[in-house]
Amino acid sequence: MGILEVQNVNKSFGGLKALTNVNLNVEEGMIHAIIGPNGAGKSTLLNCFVGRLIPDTGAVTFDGQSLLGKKPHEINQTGVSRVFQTPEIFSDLTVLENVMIPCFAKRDGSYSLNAIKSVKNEQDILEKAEQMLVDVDMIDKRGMTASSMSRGDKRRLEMAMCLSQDPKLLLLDEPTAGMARADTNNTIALLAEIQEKRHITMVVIEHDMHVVFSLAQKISVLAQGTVIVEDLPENIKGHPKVQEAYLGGAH
Amino acid sequence: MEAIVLQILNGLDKGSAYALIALGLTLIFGTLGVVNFAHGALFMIGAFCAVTLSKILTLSHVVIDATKKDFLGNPLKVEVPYIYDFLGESAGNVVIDWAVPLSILFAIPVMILIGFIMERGLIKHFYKRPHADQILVTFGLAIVMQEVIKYFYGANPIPTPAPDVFKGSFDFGAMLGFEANSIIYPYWRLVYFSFAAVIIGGVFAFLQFTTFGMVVRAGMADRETVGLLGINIDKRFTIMFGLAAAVAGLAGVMYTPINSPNYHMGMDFLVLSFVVVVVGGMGSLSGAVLAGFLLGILESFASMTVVLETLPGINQIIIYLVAIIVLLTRPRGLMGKAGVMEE
Amino acid sequence: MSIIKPTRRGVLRTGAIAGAGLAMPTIFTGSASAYMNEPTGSTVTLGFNVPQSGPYADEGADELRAYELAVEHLNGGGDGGMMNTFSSKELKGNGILGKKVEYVTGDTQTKADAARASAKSMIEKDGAIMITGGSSSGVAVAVQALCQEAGVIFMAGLTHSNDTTGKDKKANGFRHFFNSYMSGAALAPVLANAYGKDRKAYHLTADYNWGYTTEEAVRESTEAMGWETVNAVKTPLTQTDFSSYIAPVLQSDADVLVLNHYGGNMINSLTNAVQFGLRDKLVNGKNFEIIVPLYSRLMARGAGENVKGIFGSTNWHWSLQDEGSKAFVKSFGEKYGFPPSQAAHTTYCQTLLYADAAERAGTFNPCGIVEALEGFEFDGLGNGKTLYRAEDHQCFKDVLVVKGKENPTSEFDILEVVEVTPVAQVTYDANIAQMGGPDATLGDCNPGA
Amino acid sequence: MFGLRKSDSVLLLIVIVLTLFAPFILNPFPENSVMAQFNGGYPDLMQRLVIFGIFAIGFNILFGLTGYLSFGHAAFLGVGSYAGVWMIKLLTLNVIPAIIVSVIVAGAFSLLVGWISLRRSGIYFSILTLAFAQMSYSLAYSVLTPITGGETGLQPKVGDPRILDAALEEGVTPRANLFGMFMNDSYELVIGGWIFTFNVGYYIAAVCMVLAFYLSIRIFRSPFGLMLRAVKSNQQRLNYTGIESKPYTLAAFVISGMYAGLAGGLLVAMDTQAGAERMFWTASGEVVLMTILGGAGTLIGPVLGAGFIKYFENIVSKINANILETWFSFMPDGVSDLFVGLIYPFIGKGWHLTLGILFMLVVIFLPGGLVQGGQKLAGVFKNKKDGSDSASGSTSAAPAE
Repeated sequence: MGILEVQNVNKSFGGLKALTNVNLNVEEGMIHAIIGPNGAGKSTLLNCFVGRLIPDTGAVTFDGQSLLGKKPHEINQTGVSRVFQTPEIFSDLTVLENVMIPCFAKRDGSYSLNAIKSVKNEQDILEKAEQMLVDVDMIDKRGMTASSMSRGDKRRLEMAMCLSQDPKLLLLDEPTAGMARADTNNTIALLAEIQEKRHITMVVIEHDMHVVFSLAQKISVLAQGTVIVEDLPENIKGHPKVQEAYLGGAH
Repeated sequence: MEAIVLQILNGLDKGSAYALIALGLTLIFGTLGVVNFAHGALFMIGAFCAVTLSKILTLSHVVIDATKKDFLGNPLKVEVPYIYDFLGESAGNVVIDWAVPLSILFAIPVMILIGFIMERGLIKHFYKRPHADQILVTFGLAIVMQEVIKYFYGANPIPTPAPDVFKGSFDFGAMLGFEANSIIYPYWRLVYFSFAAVIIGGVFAFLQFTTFGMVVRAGMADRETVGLLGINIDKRFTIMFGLAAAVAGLAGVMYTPINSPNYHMGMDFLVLSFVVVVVGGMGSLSGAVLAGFLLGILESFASMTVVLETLPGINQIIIYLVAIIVLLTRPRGLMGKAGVMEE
Repeated sequence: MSIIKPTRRGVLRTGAIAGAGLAMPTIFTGSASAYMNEPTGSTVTLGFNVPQSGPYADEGADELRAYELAVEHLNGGGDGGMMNTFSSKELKGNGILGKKVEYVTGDTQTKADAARASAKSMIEKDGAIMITGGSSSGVAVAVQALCQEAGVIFMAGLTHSNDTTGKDKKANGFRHFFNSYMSGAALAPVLANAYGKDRKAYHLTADYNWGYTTEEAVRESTEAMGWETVNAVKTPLTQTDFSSYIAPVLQSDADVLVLNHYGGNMINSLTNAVQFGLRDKLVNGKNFEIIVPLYSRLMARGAGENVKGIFGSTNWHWSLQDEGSKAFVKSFGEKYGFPPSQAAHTTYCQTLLYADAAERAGTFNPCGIVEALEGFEFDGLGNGKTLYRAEDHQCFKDVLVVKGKENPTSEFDILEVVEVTPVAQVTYDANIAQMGGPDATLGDCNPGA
Repeated sequence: MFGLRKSDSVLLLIVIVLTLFAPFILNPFPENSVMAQFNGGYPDLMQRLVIFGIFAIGFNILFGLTGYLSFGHAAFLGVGSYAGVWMIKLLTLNVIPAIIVSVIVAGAFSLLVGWISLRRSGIYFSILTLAFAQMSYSLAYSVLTPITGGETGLQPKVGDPRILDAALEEGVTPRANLFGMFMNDSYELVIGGWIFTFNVGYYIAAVCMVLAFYLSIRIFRSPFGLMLRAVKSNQQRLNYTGIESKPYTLAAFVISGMYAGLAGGLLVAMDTQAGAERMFWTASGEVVLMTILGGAGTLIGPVLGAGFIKYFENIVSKINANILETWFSFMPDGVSDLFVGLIYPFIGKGWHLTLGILFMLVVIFLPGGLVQGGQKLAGVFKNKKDGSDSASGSTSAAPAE
C-alpha cells in the first residue's frame, strides 16, 4: 500500500481526453518522479491531487482517505503541499510573513478568527518560521518583500513555506524549470537533504533528466494521458516504450 | 400579446443605448485593460456635440422688432440666425431641422480627437496601475467633463428635436395584424435602433475582417504575445480608444431627440452600462451587446402593469436582480472568459 | 485671557474676561441667550440653502438670484421691487429691525443629507437666524425638521408635496408655495371644462412621496368631476426613458394621460409621450390629452415644443399683470436680463415675508416670528390676497392654471395663464386625510434656547 | 502601549491628540477675519469628519487588506441609519441603543450580502455589491416608504411610542441625547478673536472613532489581518496552504459592514434623520474615493481621505461670489474682477469641478494617496539623499489584466 494511490483516473476536457485510466502508486518516504513529453497530462494529474481538478472517474486516495471532492485547503490540511512551476508566494508580504502563514495554517486549521491578538506575540509561530528560514538559508532576507527577490529565492521561499507545514506529501511541479545549472544543483541538494532529514514523500514532475535521475527512487512515465511504465530509475533509461514515447516512434 | 410585442420593441430601443455604451466600455477594457469610468461622460459629450452644432447653426444676430414688446415692455429683440443670410430662410430652416443627423459628421472627428487626447494624455499612464487607480482617475475626469459642460450649458436639459420627418410614430399594430394603434412606435426610435445595429455591425466587421482588427483581437486575447511579435500594439490601442469614444459619442448624438440631454446623463448611464458589461462578461464584445438588449427588454417587461401588480417595485430593481442571478449562476457573466478581472 | 462660555452658538461673545474654568455640561445648556443665534451686532445673517449642483442647479441658481435681489431691496438698494406693492408697510429699506441683512449660501445637492449638513453649517458656523430655499419636498421636509430642532425659522422654497405643511408640518416652518391638493383642486374644473366630464385618465406617477400626494390630489378632484381613473403606474425616480410606460397607455382605454412627474422626469416622460404620438390619437372619439399637474417654466424649456397646449398648474408666472408681479419682473429683469421663475418668486416673497414678520414682531425670536406670520393676511406679492394659515403654516392664495403656449414669442414665453382659480376653491380643512389627518400637528415653536 | 508596537502607538496617540484638539486645529482663523470662511471647527462638520472617518476605516479593512472592492458599502451605512432612527422612535431618545442596534443590523445585513457576493471575486464581486446597494436604495425610496419614509426620510416624531422614555412635554421636539446631554450642546471658548466650539456630539463620535481606529490597528497587526493581506496577495497560494479564504473575507466584510453601521448609527445620533440618498451608488463611490485618496491599505489614510472630501464638500461649496469679492476687495477694481472671475468657476456651485481635478492630481502624482504625499514630504525633510526611496516603497503596481 502506497501513501498516495491513483486508480483508473480519467479526465477529459470537452472532447479531449487528458488522462486515460491512470494508475499510480507512491510509496511512503520515496521520491517519485513523473516524466513524460509535453502534453502527456502531467500537470493535469497533479491538479487532480490538490483538488484543482476533479477526475471524471477513478479514485485518488491519500493516507487512506479519498481526496476526491475535497477542496484545495482541505486536501492541504490532510498533509499535501504543492510547489508550483512558477513560484506561488505572497508577493506583497515579507519573507518572514510568507513562512508564518503556513505555520498558522498548521496550528490553527483552515480558519481561525484571530483578530485581536498581535502577530508579534505569537512566539511559537515566529520561532518556527525563523527556524525554517535558517534551514533554507534565508534568514538574512526575512524582512524583504517577497516580490523583490530573485526567481531562485522565490522558489526556495515557496519550498520553505511548504516544508514549514511538515507535509506528509510534497508535490513539486518542475522545481528547476528555467534555472541555471548551478541553481539546479543547489535545488537537487536541497531536496535530497530534505528527504534525508525529514523523510517526506515527494512527487516530482520534471523535464530535466539530470534532476530526475539524481533524485528519483521511482519513475512513472506518462504519455498521451496514460502511464506507460512505472519502474525503478535504472530500468527506465533504456526502456523501449519510453524511447518510443519521447522520440515519437511509429505506432 | 400586443403588450409583449410592444415591450420587446421598447426594450430593443433601450437595449441599443446600453449596448452601444457597453460595447465601447468593453473595447477599452478588452484592449487596454482600463476600467473607464469616464465612458458615460463621453456619451454625454457626444450628446452635447449635437447641442453645440444646433447652437452653432442657430447663431443669430439681433433685429429689433418695434411692433412687439418683450417682458419688460421694451421693444422685442428678435434673433435671426446667420444661416438665413447665407441660405435663405427656408433652406436655413431645413438645415437647422436636420441638426441632429448632421451632428454625426461633426461628432465623429470631435470624439475621436477627444479619445486620442484622453488616451495619450492620461489613460496610457495608467495601463500598469491598479484598477482602483484607473477608476479614481477616470471618475475624476468624468466629474471634470460634466462640470465643464454644466458651466457652459447649465444644468437643465436642452431640447434637441429630431427632424420633422421623423416626428410621429409608426403603427406596427396595423402592420402585424393587430388592432390599429395597439402597437405604435416612434419613427426616431426605429432610426435609433437601426443606427445602433449598423454601428454594432460595423464595429464587429471592422474587428473581424480587417488586419487591424485581427491584431486588436489578438491583443485582447493575449497582449504580451502580440507585443512580442514586434507589432506596435500601443498605437493601435490609441486608435481603438478613439473608436470607442466615437461609438459612445454617436450613441449620445442620436439619443438627444429621445431624451433632452443634460450634463449628468452620462452618470445616469454609467452604472447601468457597467452592470451590462459585467452581466455580458468582462472582455466579451458579443456578451456586452447581448446583455444590453437582454436587460433592456427585461426592464421593459418589468414595467408592465400586470407584472407590477404582482411584484410591486420590481421595475426599480429588475436590472440589478438579473445581474445578481446571472452572476451567481454564470460566474463570469453570459459570455465572459476565465481569469479576466478576477484578481 | 480667556473665558469658557458654555452656550450654544450665537450667544453674546463679548471680549475676553479674566478667569477660566471647566464647566459642567448640564448646568449651562439653554438659557444664556433668549433664542438661537440672536443677532447682537449690526447685522443679521440669513441662510440661503439651494441646489447648486445636481439636476435642479438652474432652479437653485434662480432662487439665489431672487434672494440676492431681496437682500438688496431689504437693505435699501435697487428699486425696492415688491416692497413697494406689499400691503404691509413695515419694511423701510434699512435692513431688518435696523440691522443690515447679510447672507450665506449652501448647496443642498437636492439630497436630504447634504441639505441638512449645509443648513447645520449655516446655523452653527455662520449664525444664520433663518434658513430658506430648496427645490424638492424631500429636502424641504428634512430641513424643516432640522430647523424645528435647532430653533430657527425655515421659510420653504419650492416644495409642492402636501406633506411639507401636512403630515410633516412643523411650527418653525412656513410655506408660501402651493401644494398638490391645490393643484388638483384648481385643475379639475378647468379640465372638465376643456375636455369634458366623461374622461378616462391614466396616471404615471413618480415613485416617491411627492408623486403619491400629487396623484392622490389629482385623482380625487378629477374623479369628483366625473372622470374615471383607469390605471395608475409608478415609475422609478431614476428612470430616464419612459417609453415602456408610455407605450401601453394606448392599449388601455384611457383618453387622458396625467404625468405626475417633476423636473427631469417630467421633461423625459412628456417628450416620450409626444414622441409616441399620443396627442395625435383619437380615443373613444375624443382627442387624446396629456396633463402635467405641476409646471416649472424653467424645466419645461427642456421639453421644447412638446409642452404646447398641455395643461398644468403653477404658483406664479411672470406674465401676470398685477402691480406686485410687474414690479418684481421689472426689478429682476433689469438686474439679470430675463424674467424670474416661480421658484425665484416664491423665495423672494418668503424673504420679504420673514423680514416683515420680524419687523412686526419687533424681534428675531422664532416664536415671535411664528406669532406674526400665523394668520397673517397680505396682498401685493403677485398672488392677490393671501393668508398664512395658522393651523398649518400654508399660504392660501389663488392658483394659476396654465397651458403650454402655441406661439411663443421668446424662449421665456412658454406658458400662458388660462385661469386664475380663486383661493376659495383650493382651500381645504387642515385636518383632511390627504394632509395627514388630525394626527399631524405643528408642535410648539422652538426658539432654540 | 495598549498592546501595540511603538510606531502604531505613536500613530494612535497622534490621532487621539488630533481628535481631542480638533476644535482648535480646525478653527485656525479668527472669527471675523477674511479667512474665517475656511474654519471647519463647527459641530456638524467635526462630527461628519470623524463619522466618515469611521466609515472609511471600516471600508479599508475590507478593501485595503483583502483587495475586494465593494461598491455597495453605503447600503450598510443606510441600513444602520434606519435601524438607529427606529430605535430612537420606538425605544428611547438616548443614543446608546440606537448606535448598538445600528451596528448589529448593519452587521446582519452585510453578512447576508457578503455571503452571496463573496462567491465571486474581482469586478464581479464589485457589481454584486453595487446591485444589492442599488436595490436597497431604490426600494427604500419607493416601495418601502412606510418603513423608510421614502423621499422625505425617517425622523422621530412627537407621537412616537419611545417605550423606555417618559412622555415629552406637549409640543416639545424630540431630541437625541446621551443621559441628558443633548448632541448639539456645545461650549464656546473665546480667546481674543478666536472662538472654539466644544460639542458633546462631536466628542461622543470622536471617542467612537478613536476606538474604531484602535481596533483597526489591532486587526491590521493580528494573524487575521495577516491572512487578509495574504488573500489580497495570492488567494490561490492561501488555499494550497490549507486555509479557506471565504470565512476570512466574509469576516472582513461583516466587520467593515459593522463599521459602516456604526457610522450610520452615529450619523442619526448626531442628526436624527435618515434618508435613502445615503445608500445611492455615489455614496458608496464616495467611501471608495476617500480610501484611495487617503491611501488604501494604510492605517491613517482613510481618515485623511474622509476628512479631505468632507471638508471640501462643506467649506468650498459655501464660498459664493459675494465672499470672493470681499477677499479681493483690497485690489483695484479691474484686477479684483479678474481674480474673482478666475476663481469663481471653482468655488460654490463649482466645487465638484475642484474635487474632480484634485482626484486626478492626487492619483496621477501620488499613487499611494495622501499618505504617500506625507511620506514624500517627510522624506524630503528627514533625509535628502534617499528621497527617491519612499516614492516606490508603498505601492505595488498590479499589471492590468
